[in-house]
Order: sequence, then C-alpha cells, then structure tokens
Amino acid sequence: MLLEMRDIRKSFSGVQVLRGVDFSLKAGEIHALVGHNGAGKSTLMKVLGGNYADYDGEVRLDGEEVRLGAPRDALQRGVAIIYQDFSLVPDLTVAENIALGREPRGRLSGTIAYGRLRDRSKQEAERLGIALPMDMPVRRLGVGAQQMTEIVRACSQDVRILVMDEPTARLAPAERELLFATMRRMAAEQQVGIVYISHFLDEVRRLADRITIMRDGAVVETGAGSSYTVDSLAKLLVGHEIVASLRPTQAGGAADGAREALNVRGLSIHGRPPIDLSIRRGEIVGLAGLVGSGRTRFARALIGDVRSAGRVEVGGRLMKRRNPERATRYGLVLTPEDRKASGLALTSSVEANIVASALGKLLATAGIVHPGSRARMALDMIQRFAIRPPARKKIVGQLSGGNAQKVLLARAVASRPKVMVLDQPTAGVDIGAKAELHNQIRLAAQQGAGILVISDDLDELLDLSDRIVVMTAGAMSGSFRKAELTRASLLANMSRLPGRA
Amino acid sequence: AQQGKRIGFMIWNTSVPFYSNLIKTAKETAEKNGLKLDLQSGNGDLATQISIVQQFIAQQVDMILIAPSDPKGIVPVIRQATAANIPVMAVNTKADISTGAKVVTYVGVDDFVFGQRQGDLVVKAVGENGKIAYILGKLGTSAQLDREAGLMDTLKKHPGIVVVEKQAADWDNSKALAITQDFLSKYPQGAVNAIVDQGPEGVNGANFAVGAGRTDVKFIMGDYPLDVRNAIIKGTVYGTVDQDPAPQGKVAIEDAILSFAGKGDQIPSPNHYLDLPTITKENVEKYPAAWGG
Amino acid sequence: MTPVDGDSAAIRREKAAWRWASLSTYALAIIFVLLLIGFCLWVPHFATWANFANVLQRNSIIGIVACGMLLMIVTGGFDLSVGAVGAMSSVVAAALIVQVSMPLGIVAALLLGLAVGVVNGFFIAKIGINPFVTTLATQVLVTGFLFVGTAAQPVYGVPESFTVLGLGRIGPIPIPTIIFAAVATVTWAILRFTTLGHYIYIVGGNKTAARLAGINVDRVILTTYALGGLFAAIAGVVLLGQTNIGQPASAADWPLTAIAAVVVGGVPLSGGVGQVWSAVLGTLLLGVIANALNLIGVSPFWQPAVTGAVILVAVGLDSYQRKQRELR
Amino acid sequence: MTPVDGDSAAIRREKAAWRWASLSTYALAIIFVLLLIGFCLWVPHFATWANFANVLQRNSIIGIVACGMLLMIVTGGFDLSVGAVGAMSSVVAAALIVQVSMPLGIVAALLLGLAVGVVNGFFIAKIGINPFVTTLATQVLVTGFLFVGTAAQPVYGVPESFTVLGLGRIGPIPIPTIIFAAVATVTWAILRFTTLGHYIYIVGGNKTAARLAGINVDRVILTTYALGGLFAAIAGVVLLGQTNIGQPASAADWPLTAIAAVVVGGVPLSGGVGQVWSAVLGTLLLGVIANALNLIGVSPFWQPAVTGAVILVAVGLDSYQRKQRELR
Ligand SMILES: Nc1ncnc2c1ncn2[C@@H]1O[C@H](COP(=O)(O)OP(=O)(O)OP(=O)(O)O)[C@@H](O)[C@H]1O
Ligand SMILES: Nc1ncnc2c1ncn2[C@@H]1O[C@H](COP(=O)(O)OP(=O)(O)OP(=O)(O)O)[C@@H](O)[C@H]1O
Ligand SMILES: [Mg+2]
Ligand SMILES: [Mg+2]
Repeated sequence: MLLEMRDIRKSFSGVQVLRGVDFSLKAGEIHALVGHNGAGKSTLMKVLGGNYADYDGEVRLDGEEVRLGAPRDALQRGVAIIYQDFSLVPDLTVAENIALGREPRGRLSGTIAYGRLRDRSKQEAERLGIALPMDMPVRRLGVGAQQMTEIVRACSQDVRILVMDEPTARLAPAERELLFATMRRMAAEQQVGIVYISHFLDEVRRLADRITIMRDGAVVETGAGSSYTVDSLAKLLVGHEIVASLRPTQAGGAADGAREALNVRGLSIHGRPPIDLSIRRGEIVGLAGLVGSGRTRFARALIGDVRSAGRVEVGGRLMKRRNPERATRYGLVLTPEDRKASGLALTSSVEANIVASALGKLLATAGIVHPGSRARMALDMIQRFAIRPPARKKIVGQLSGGNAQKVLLARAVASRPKVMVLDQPTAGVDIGAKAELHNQIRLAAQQGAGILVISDDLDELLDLSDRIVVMTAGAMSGSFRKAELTRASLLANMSRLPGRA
Repeated sequence: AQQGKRIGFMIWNTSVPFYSNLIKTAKETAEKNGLKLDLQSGNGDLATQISIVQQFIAQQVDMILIAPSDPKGIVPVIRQATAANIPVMAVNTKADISTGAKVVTYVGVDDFVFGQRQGDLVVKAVGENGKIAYILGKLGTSAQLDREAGLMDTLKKHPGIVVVEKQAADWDNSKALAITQDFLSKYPQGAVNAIVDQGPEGVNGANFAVGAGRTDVKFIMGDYPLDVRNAIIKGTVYGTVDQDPAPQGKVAIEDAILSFAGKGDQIPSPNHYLDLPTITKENVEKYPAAWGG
Repeated sequence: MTPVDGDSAAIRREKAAWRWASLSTYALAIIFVLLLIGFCLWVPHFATWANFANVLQRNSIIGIVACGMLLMIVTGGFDLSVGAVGAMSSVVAAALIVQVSMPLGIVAALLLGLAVGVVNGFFIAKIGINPFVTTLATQVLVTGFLFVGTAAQPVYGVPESFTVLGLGRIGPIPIPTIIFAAVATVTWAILRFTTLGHYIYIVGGNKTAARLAGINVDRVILTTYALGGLFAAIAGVVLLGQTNIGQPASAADWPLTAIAAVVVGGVPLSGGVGQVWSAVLGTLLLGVIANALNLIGVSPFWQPAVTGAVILVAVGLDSYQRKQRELR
Repeated sequence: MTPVDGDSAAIRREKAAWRWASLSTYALAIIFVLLLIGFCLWVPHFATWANFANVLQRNSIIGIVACGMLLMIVTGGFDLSVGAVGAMSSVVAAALIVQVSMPLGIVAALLLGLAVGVVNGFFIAKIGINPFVTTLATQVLVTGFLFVGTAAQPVYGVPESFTVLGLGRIGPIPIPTIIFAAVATVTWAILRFTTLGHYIYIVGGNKTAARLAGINVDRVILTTYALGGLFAAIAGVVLLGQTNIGQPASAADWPLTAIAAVVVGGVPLSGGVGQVWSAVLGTLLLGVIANALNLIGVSPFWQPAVTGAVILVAVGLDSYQRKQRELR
C-alpha cells in the first residue's frame, strides 16, 4: 500500500470535521474521493499535505508510519497536492509559479538559474500538451489558465502521490480530457497514486479505479469504480434520494414577447469587435467558450469594471457611465468566477457577505441597518442555498469551497436583481446542491430576472439555458436555441475560429 | 562693508517656539543692515544640520551661523567651513572649540548656568531642606543634559535638598501634565516640596496642582513664555529662568556685521554671553514675556 | 440535501467550540486584567480613584484618535496625519476662541479636521495614492501651514475656563473620558448598525470583491478618512482644553501611538477585522503601563526599555496562542 | 489545449499594451527626471557638482536604510526599529573605537545591528507578533538600553580621521555614496539572483502558497529582518562618520523617512513586489526636493508645506495613471 490513513480525526476549535476517516491508496491507482460540500474531503487531503500539525490518527507511507507536521514533510515524501483554492503567487510569472519551491539552482550556491527555470517550466507544460504564456504574471490570467498552471506544477514534480482537489471545477471540456489522459498516463507509466476529488460523478465513474464516499466527516464506503452508477453515487453521498430534485422545476422559458431585461449594443473592449446581446425577462442565456475566449472580460465590461464602448440597457434604462456600483443600482449584478480573489470578503461573516449587495437598497433606511431583517435575509438565503454549517456568523474564509460558492450566489440573488451575470456559478458545488442552485437560478428567472450564465460545464449550460451564445476570441460567434443544440455541436461551435462561424 | 553679504543660519529646529523670536530679530536686524539671511531648519537632527552647513559651504556664503544640537558633533563641518574660508559663529547652542575648531564667538547663554540658576530658585523656594521632583526635556538633547548638570551642580552645595524623582516629558505639555499628576499621586500632601521642569511645559501641571488643592508644592519652570509669566503673576508657578531668544538673534547679526567690518576684536570671544535673569513674583512685572507676548 | 439541523449534538459541540474560541479572542483582555490586578497589589498609589481618573483623563485624547484610526485600519489603511490635524485643530480653535468666540472656534476646528480627512480620502480613493504617502504628505502640509500661520509660536490667551474641557470632571469622571466614551460609542454604533460600518469591513476584507458587489468603495474610504480627521480634530480641541495653548508643534506622536494602541489591541494592519473594544483596550493597556512605571519610579532611562519589554510579552502571549490556533 | 495563438492581431494588441504598461511603470522616474531638469534650469547653485555631491552624500544614509526597508516591505512587513538600531550602532561603534579599536568598533556595531534584526525576525516569524508592534517594541527597547548605557550622553572622542567615512570623497564621489551604491547593488543582487530574493517575493506575494510549496517562510522572514538590521547598522556607522559622536537620541526619523522613500518610489506596503531602483529613486526624489527648496531659500516654515504638495503631485500623477491602467 502506497498510503494508508487510519482513524484520522481533525477538529477546528472544538468542532470535529473528520471523525475517524480511513483511506488508502495503491501505487498506479486513481482513487476518487467524493462527498457533499463540507464533507471533509479537502480537510483530509490537507492533513496528508502536512497542513495541520494537530490531527489525530495514523498516516503510513509505504507501510512506514509518518507524522506530517509541515508541508515540507509531505513534499519530501513525494506528496504533491493541487489545492482547491489556488495557491499561486499573483505577481510571479507562470513559469516561476510552476517551479515554485523547486527552482533550479545556479552555478553560484544560493542563486537561481532563471533561464533554466523558464525552459524547464515550458518543457514541462509542453510535455503535458498545455500552452501557457510563460512570462505573464499569474494575476493576469483567467481562472482556467490559473488552474492549468497549478496542474502543470503538480504533475511536473517528482511525485509518488498526487492529490487533485477539484481540478476540473473550472476547466472546459477540452482541458478536462487532456487532464484525464495525463492522469491515466501518470498512473500507468510512473505508478503514481492519484487521489481525485470531483463533483462530476460521471467523470469520477469513468476515471476511478476505486471510489471513496464521504459524508459529514466520515467514510460511507469504498468500492470499485465500476460498481457505481451516477445515481447510486449521488444517493450515497447526499444520504437520501435526490433524483426528484435533480429534474428542473419547469424551465423558466420566457415568453417570446417578454420585455427585455438586458440589451447590449456594440459593446467593444479595447477596440475589439463589438458585441450585441439581448436577454428577455425570465430568460436564461448560456455563454459558452473556450478558456481565454474573453467571457469573463465581457461580463466585467457589462458591469463597468473593465472599460468599454457601447450601450448597455438594463430593464429598458440606459446605463450611463458604467461602473459596478451603478450597475448594482440598475439591478445588474455579477458573481465573479474567482470567489477567493474577487468574489468574497474572506475575513467577514457569511451574513455580511450575503447582504453586501442588498444592504443599501433593501435593508437600511438612511444608512441605518435593520438588524432584524438583515438576519432574516441571511438565514433565508442560508436555508435556500443550503449553506452549511448553517451559521450566519461563520467566517467565510473557513467555509468549504462549495459552500463559499453558494454564499456568492446567495449574495447576488438576495439583492433581487433585474439581470444576473453568473460566471461559473456552480464551480465546486456538489451534485445535490447544484440541483438546488439550478432551481434557485430558475426561480429567479421565473420571478422576472434575465440571467446570463457563463460556464465550462456544457451539461449545465444545456440543462439550464433557454438559449446559448458562443464566444470565440473575444467575439460573439453564434447564438442557438436550446433545441438546435447537442453537446457535440456546441463543442464544435466553441472551437471554431472567428470569421468562419 | 556688509552690504549684500550673505549669511547662512542653521537653526537646530525651527518648529520649536523658542526660536521664533530669535528668527524674527535676526531677520529684522539683517534686513535693516542690508544683509541677505538664509535661514534653514536642522529638524533637530545632527546629520541634517551637518548637511545644511555643507550646503552653505557649497553656496559660498560669507558667514555661517549655527545653532547645533550637539557642540562636538558639529565640529567636523566647522573645520570644513574654515577650510573653505567661511567664518562660523555659534548662536544659542555652543560649538566645542577645545579641539581647535575655530568660531568667531558664541552668542547666547550657557545652559549649564541656566541649570544653576534654576537650582538657586529651588533653594529660594524650599530652603536648605526639601524634596524635589524633576521633569526633564527630551533625553539626550543638549539643553536637557546641560541644564540638568547645572542644576545638580548647585544642589551639590545644598545636601539637604534631595531629588526624589526624575522623568522625561520630551518638551511636551501633555506629557509634562501626566508626569506632574503621577508625582502628585505618589507624593501626598507635604511629601514633595517642589517640582522643577527644565522647560515651560509644566505650567498646566502647576495649574492642575493648584486646582487640586496642592498648594504645598512649588513649581519652577525653565524659560519665560506668556503662559509662564501669567502663572507667576497668578502664583501657581514660583519662578523661572528667562533665556530670552530675541536678543540672541539681534546680537548674533550685529556681531556678524562687526566681523565683516574687520572689527572682530570688538566681539567678546570666545563667548558673548547674554543676560539670564531669574523671574519670580517680585520682578515679573519688569520683564515682558520672552515670547507669546 | 441533508439538513444538519437534526444533529443536535453537533450543534451543542459547535456552541462549546464557539465559546472556547471567543474565550481565546479575549486573551489580551485577560492579560490586561491580570496586569491591572498585579499593579493594584504591588504598585503603591496605583489603586486609587484619583490615579485611575488621571490615567483615564490623559489617555482619552489618544483613545479618541485611536477610534478613528481603527476605522481606517479596518479598511486596510491608516492615517499619519492625525497628529498634524490635532495640532491644527487646537491652534485654530485657540485663535478663534481668542479672537471671535468659543463655539465658532470649536466648530471651525472640527470642520477643518473633517476637511483634511476628506482630502486624505480623496487622494487615497480617487487618485489611488497609498495611505502612507498620502497621509504623510498631508501631515507635512498641514504642519507647514500651521508654522507659516503662527510663525511656530503657540497661540496664547484662551480663557482659563476652557480647561474644564480637558481637566474638568463631571462627578468623579473626567470630561475628556466622557468625550472618549461618546466617540467610542459612536464608532461602535457605526460599525455595528450602519451600512457604512458593514461596507468598511467588506472593503477592508477584499476591495475587488466589494467593488464587484456594487459597493461604492471610494465613498466608503473617503467617509472613513473624513471621520478619522474629525475624530483627530475632536482630540485636538480636548488637547487645547488640557494645555490651554494652541501649539503648532504638538501631537507629533499621535499617529504612531494611536496605530500602536489599535494594533496592540489585536487588530491586524491588513484590514477587514477589528472592533472598538480593541482600540479602547490597546489605549488603556499602554496608558496603564506608562502610569505604573511612573508610580514605581522607574528611571526615565529605563522606562522605554521596560515599556518595550512589557508590550512584547503581553502582545507576544496573545499572538503566540493565536498563531498556535491558526495552525489549525 | 487550444492555444489562443490563432488570434495574432489580438496578441499584437495585447503586446503593445504590455509595452505601454511597462513604459508607464517608469512614470515616476520620468517625473523625477523632469523635476531634475526643471531644478537645473531654474534653481541657482543647483546644477553644480558640489551641490550634487552634497545631495548624494546626505541622502546616502537614508538610502542605505531604505534598501533594507525595501526587503522587509517586499515580504509584507516593515521595520520601525531601524532608527534605534542606527543610533545604537553609532554609539557602540563610537564607544569601542574610543576604548578599543576602530575595526572592533565597526564589526561589533554591525553584528549588534544584525542581532536586533534577528530578534525582530524571531518575534515576527516564530511568535507571530505583527511587524508594527514587534519593531516598535524593539525600537523602544533598544533606545531604552542606549539611554541606560550612556545616561543619554553622547559618546565623544572618536578620532577625527574617522570622519572620512562620512564626509570624505574618493575622487569627486562622497564615500557614503559609494557605500550606498554597494548596499544597493548587494540588495539588487539578492533580489535578482538568489534563492533568498526569489523567496522574499514569494513570501510577500502569498505566504500560504510559499508554505505549501515547502519554502521555509520563517527563515526567509528572519533573514530579511536580519539584513534590515545589518543595513541600519551600516547606516549608523556612516552617521558616526558624519557626526563623529555617538548620539543615543539620533536617527529617530529614519524609519518613517526610509519607508516613505520606498513607498514614494512606488512600492506598495502590501508586499510581493518592489525593486531596488524604487528605493533609490524615492530616496533621491525626496532628497532633491529638500535640497532645491533649501537652495531657493524657501522659508523653513513653508518647506514642509511645499514638500508635502510636491510629493502629492509627483506620486499622485504616478498613482493616477496606474489606477487608470488597472481598469485596462
Ligand atoms: N479553518 C477552518 N476553520 C473552521 N472550520 C473549517 C476550517 N476549514 C474547514 N472548516 C470546516 O470543515 C468542514 C469541512 O470542510 P472541507 O473544506 O474539508 O469540505 P469539502 O469536503 O472539501 O467540501 P467542498 O466540496 O465544498 O470543497 C466544513 O464544515 C468547513 O466549514
Ligand atoms: N490559456 C490562456 N492562454 C493565454 N492567455 C489567456 C489564457 N487564459 C486567459 N488568458 C487571458 O485572458 C484574457 C481573457 O480571458 P477571460 O478570463 O476573459 O476569458 P474566459 O473565457 O473567461 O476564460 P477563463 O476560462 O480562463 O476564465 C485573454 O485575452 C488572455 O489574455
Ligand atoms: Mg473542498
Ligand atoms: Mg472566465
């Protein structure tokens, strides 16, 4: 056995998060770890990564008991981890981030050979078939490219155990397939043991030799990958039947004559081709595109966070001098793709984050907040979005990834917007919660909002949207009614170069 | 002979109120005599002061007046000035000439004597036996060091007088008040006879003490601004030593003019000491406040 | 979706943990109380009301400044110009009180303080100069104008009755302390009950997130610095009440002392968190230590060394247990 | 992987923007040069080598301190104890030079500076007290010990030949400036070539990421503060070379001035970025402004006001275009 973890327990100031977890990994095996948001998957892997000095239980590597008190202990034993929340250094280049902590030494002792560092990082990326702008500071990349950077970094280490905590949550289909091929190769050729955490249960089933299911800080069961179906996995990890709620409550389906919620005319960023888009009230429009196709930039330009020319009308009102604050006042809100860097105030409570956009408009008179209605709104949202733990005073930075994502969506919904732009809204959300989130999104649409969903999850787009527009290289290259599309045709449209659409 | 001559005047810190009248009289005297006076603040920092003197040297002024924050630390640049044939005069704070540095003269008073005079006031206030508490200025400044040495020198001759407390108030009114309050808490009625402050900052403490009924303590200040004068008239402060800055500025420029005129031998040297009266209720009416009046 | 609500044992455990965590948040408060008890027992003259009143009175000024500083620190900034603003306020108030009238002097001083705060906020929020450079520059600017206006001379002549504001008492309680308590209460209320207060935390926690969430970040920052300037001006008026002269060169050590009070109270300079009681606690901790050292009669040469050591130990204990806890 | 390369026009545009962006990184340098040219044309006595040499000589000390400060700022901290360390270094060097020998004095002073830096680093990295409190406390502590050791009296008696270090020249170049250049070069080399330098950026950019990548964060921080202490001690020895006396109360304004120099040079206090030339540029900018105002003969009362305004305008132009650029 490459890795054995026995009876692992971990608590945060008294709250037990892992309650005696057993987990094992063989060399050359892909072992999937699934569970609902907040089940404790990331925490278990952080124990393995040496993040916590104060866990209870036993960790054996190659049969030898080890105590992992610091990240270095794990690294030295060949454990590489791609953490769920990016651990990149924003002002360093992609190449430097790939080499983080393993910089090639120069001829003089204590120096770094930057030339070699860059070449090596480039080679490593190429070996995996990934193209990244090596000299660009990571802060300027979209989340997709950031995720790829992390993947290159982890895969290029001399590893025996590779842990990937939701690596595909923010990857588009092409990148996913590439990643899966890499994983299979590493497992087969280099006998690396891979722990794979994901909420995409079909992927998990396809990929994993074994699957371990966690619920509320404990293991439910471990079994062979082939012995599960998506439905049986879903049932096991959520703990009850969810099949019913997986089905849409009835699509929003705006009537064709409905008034326009959003009307964009000739929006042009930095002199790029102008973009037109209109969304009716009650309509859910999907925005598909490859990594780096400019969807996020478009979304940010809409709310005025990026300078752009053109007209944006919200609910029939022309937005003059666009900026995020005005946009919010007009009823146009955005949930950013990167919840940690630009989404949430991590040091503030769940409640403070949820009410942030609604506060001025809905919860205060003359600048004085109504404490009662604030708490009510927070509790209502916590319940509607099934945020757990359901504690409104919990610091957001201490939530699990999926739950933080829910807080972000709850914030947008709470402000009762006319138009919501959701950038990767369900990244890292578990299958049960995802269905709930979709229902909440549909509910918002039914109540009259126009919704633009940006997602790399094609199934989600196909499932949720009434209409899908495709973006390639910063321009709108197509618009399709849902009935016209299949997964395959959508993929084909996304990859088509502009001009040939 | 002096018409159009340029004088550079480095003052150790112009933001200290003490210097404002000195600056005023120096400027007036210079203007009246057709001199160009370039005033610069040393910001209380010796290194800055040195660089300002160097700048005067580079500008080739005709004379450099200095009020340095340390008598010895300024010596190296005095030598540089001498080497560049620019005469240097010390004003208000001395420059050390024991190692052969050349200055025209020193215009001002002696802080050591200042401390001695404060000592005389103490004796006058409490007699041969008594306990006093002492509030210092900013530690390490030359006024603090020399005034303390002078006071101790006088008190040596009066062994019945004991200094029971020393604290530093950094020439700050609020801090002086706080320290006074703590002294009064610690020494109840009759346990301390006088509080001596190196500067004028203790006035608020004196007023506070009287307000709190502590008339048993006599307050002795240093320097003579308006509020000290008022406090002496009112009786909350016993007395002070008046180092009047105004004549220093005037006399310094006058001495410079003498030197330009080649009448250097008429300048008292090495020290041109000015008057240093002690002020109490008896003579307070005769002396207008040194500044703020 | 499994509702966690059923699991009442978990909730109970959750509550116990909460209590434990909040206990250790109060580590510094506990250290403060222990220090206080120690001083009461071993420092003569310490445990008298007269002494307490003195300590309260003299630290109220820096406490008022610290409340404003707290707001700015929570947004992730700070203000080095509070000293200059305090001095300005005391000089302007003194000059106008002498020449015109008391109410006008006070109001003008406060308005000017507010104005300097607005200027700070404008440069930080709209122009994007960082708080350090901005407030250092305004500090220097304001001080400069004061020197020009007064020729570095103090302004004398404020009627002695005015000292009631700085030295007077209502019953046993010093008036500056009442003002401090009022300012602290206002600060607390702002942070607790107003939209501004909510936004201050979010802006301090993540400026980008705040902006994208539709918060007018610039306005929040501007208002915060305006309040900081106003509070510094209030402190300046109280200072005038203590010294009765308007001194252009006074208050130079306010910025560092006020920041120290807030930070010693446990608020990180990185922003996003912080409570009023930290500012109050930090102010009192520093004030009580200085007072005790005076009463013990520690030599002025030793005082700084001892102060430094005590701060290191007190804050060190607090930080160390925090760091241990953070290691999760 | 679909490379974006297909869209070559977009990439060209992107690249042009990039070039423009790096040009505008040098906005402050350009402002500095314009200022310099203006002063040369309009300020009498400014454009002489004697004056330049003076400016260089007097700002070298703070420049040396600023280099160390830069390192600490890049890690996300700063050091308020550099002034105390500088004073300590000059006092200790003076005392040992007088009583024992010159080399021993210098070496001991530098080692002591290093030691204080290590203590700072220890409290910050290992105990987890924040840099503000730690370095404020050590500043007070060190100053205290200096006062105790010297009774606040300056140490006299250093042979006058020693002033060559502070006031002498090699050819036309002041010796302090040569030392400053050496220190700046060393700092540049550390940041540019060494593992330590690289790790300083990483630790400042994202401490968690650094720790997870197996970097010994504590050691990096400790080393940085140690270097900061060492540089401050070097500056202290040069100061002694200028004043020839060891003054326990000197150098009090170093911390703020050095931080100001670095920050004016364009380095944010939030850490993760910063280059040596910023520290050098900031130092020279402040130095040249002060010099020009002196030469013009601006009254000392007006000087601070004018300085503040000039800084606001110079840094404001820089920050404003930076802020605009962020909006892309
Ligand atoms: N630093 C922390 N302090 C307090 N509680 C924490 C902390 N980190 C995690 N938790 C709690 O531990 C629990 C498990 O979190 P974990 O991140 O392991 O979940 P997860 O299974 O990875 O969920 P997700 O699928 O959403 O990523 C959550 O309830 C979370 O709130
Ligand atoms: N893989 C990449 N390679 C090169 N540049 C990239 C990449 N990903 C993003 N970028 C940069 O980001 C810009 C636009 O990205 P944006 O984030 O708007 O796109 P996106 O479609 O949302 O992609 P993502 O899936 O990465 O979020 C591009 O012009 C490019 O400069
Ligand atoms: Mg997780
Ligand atoms: Mg995107």
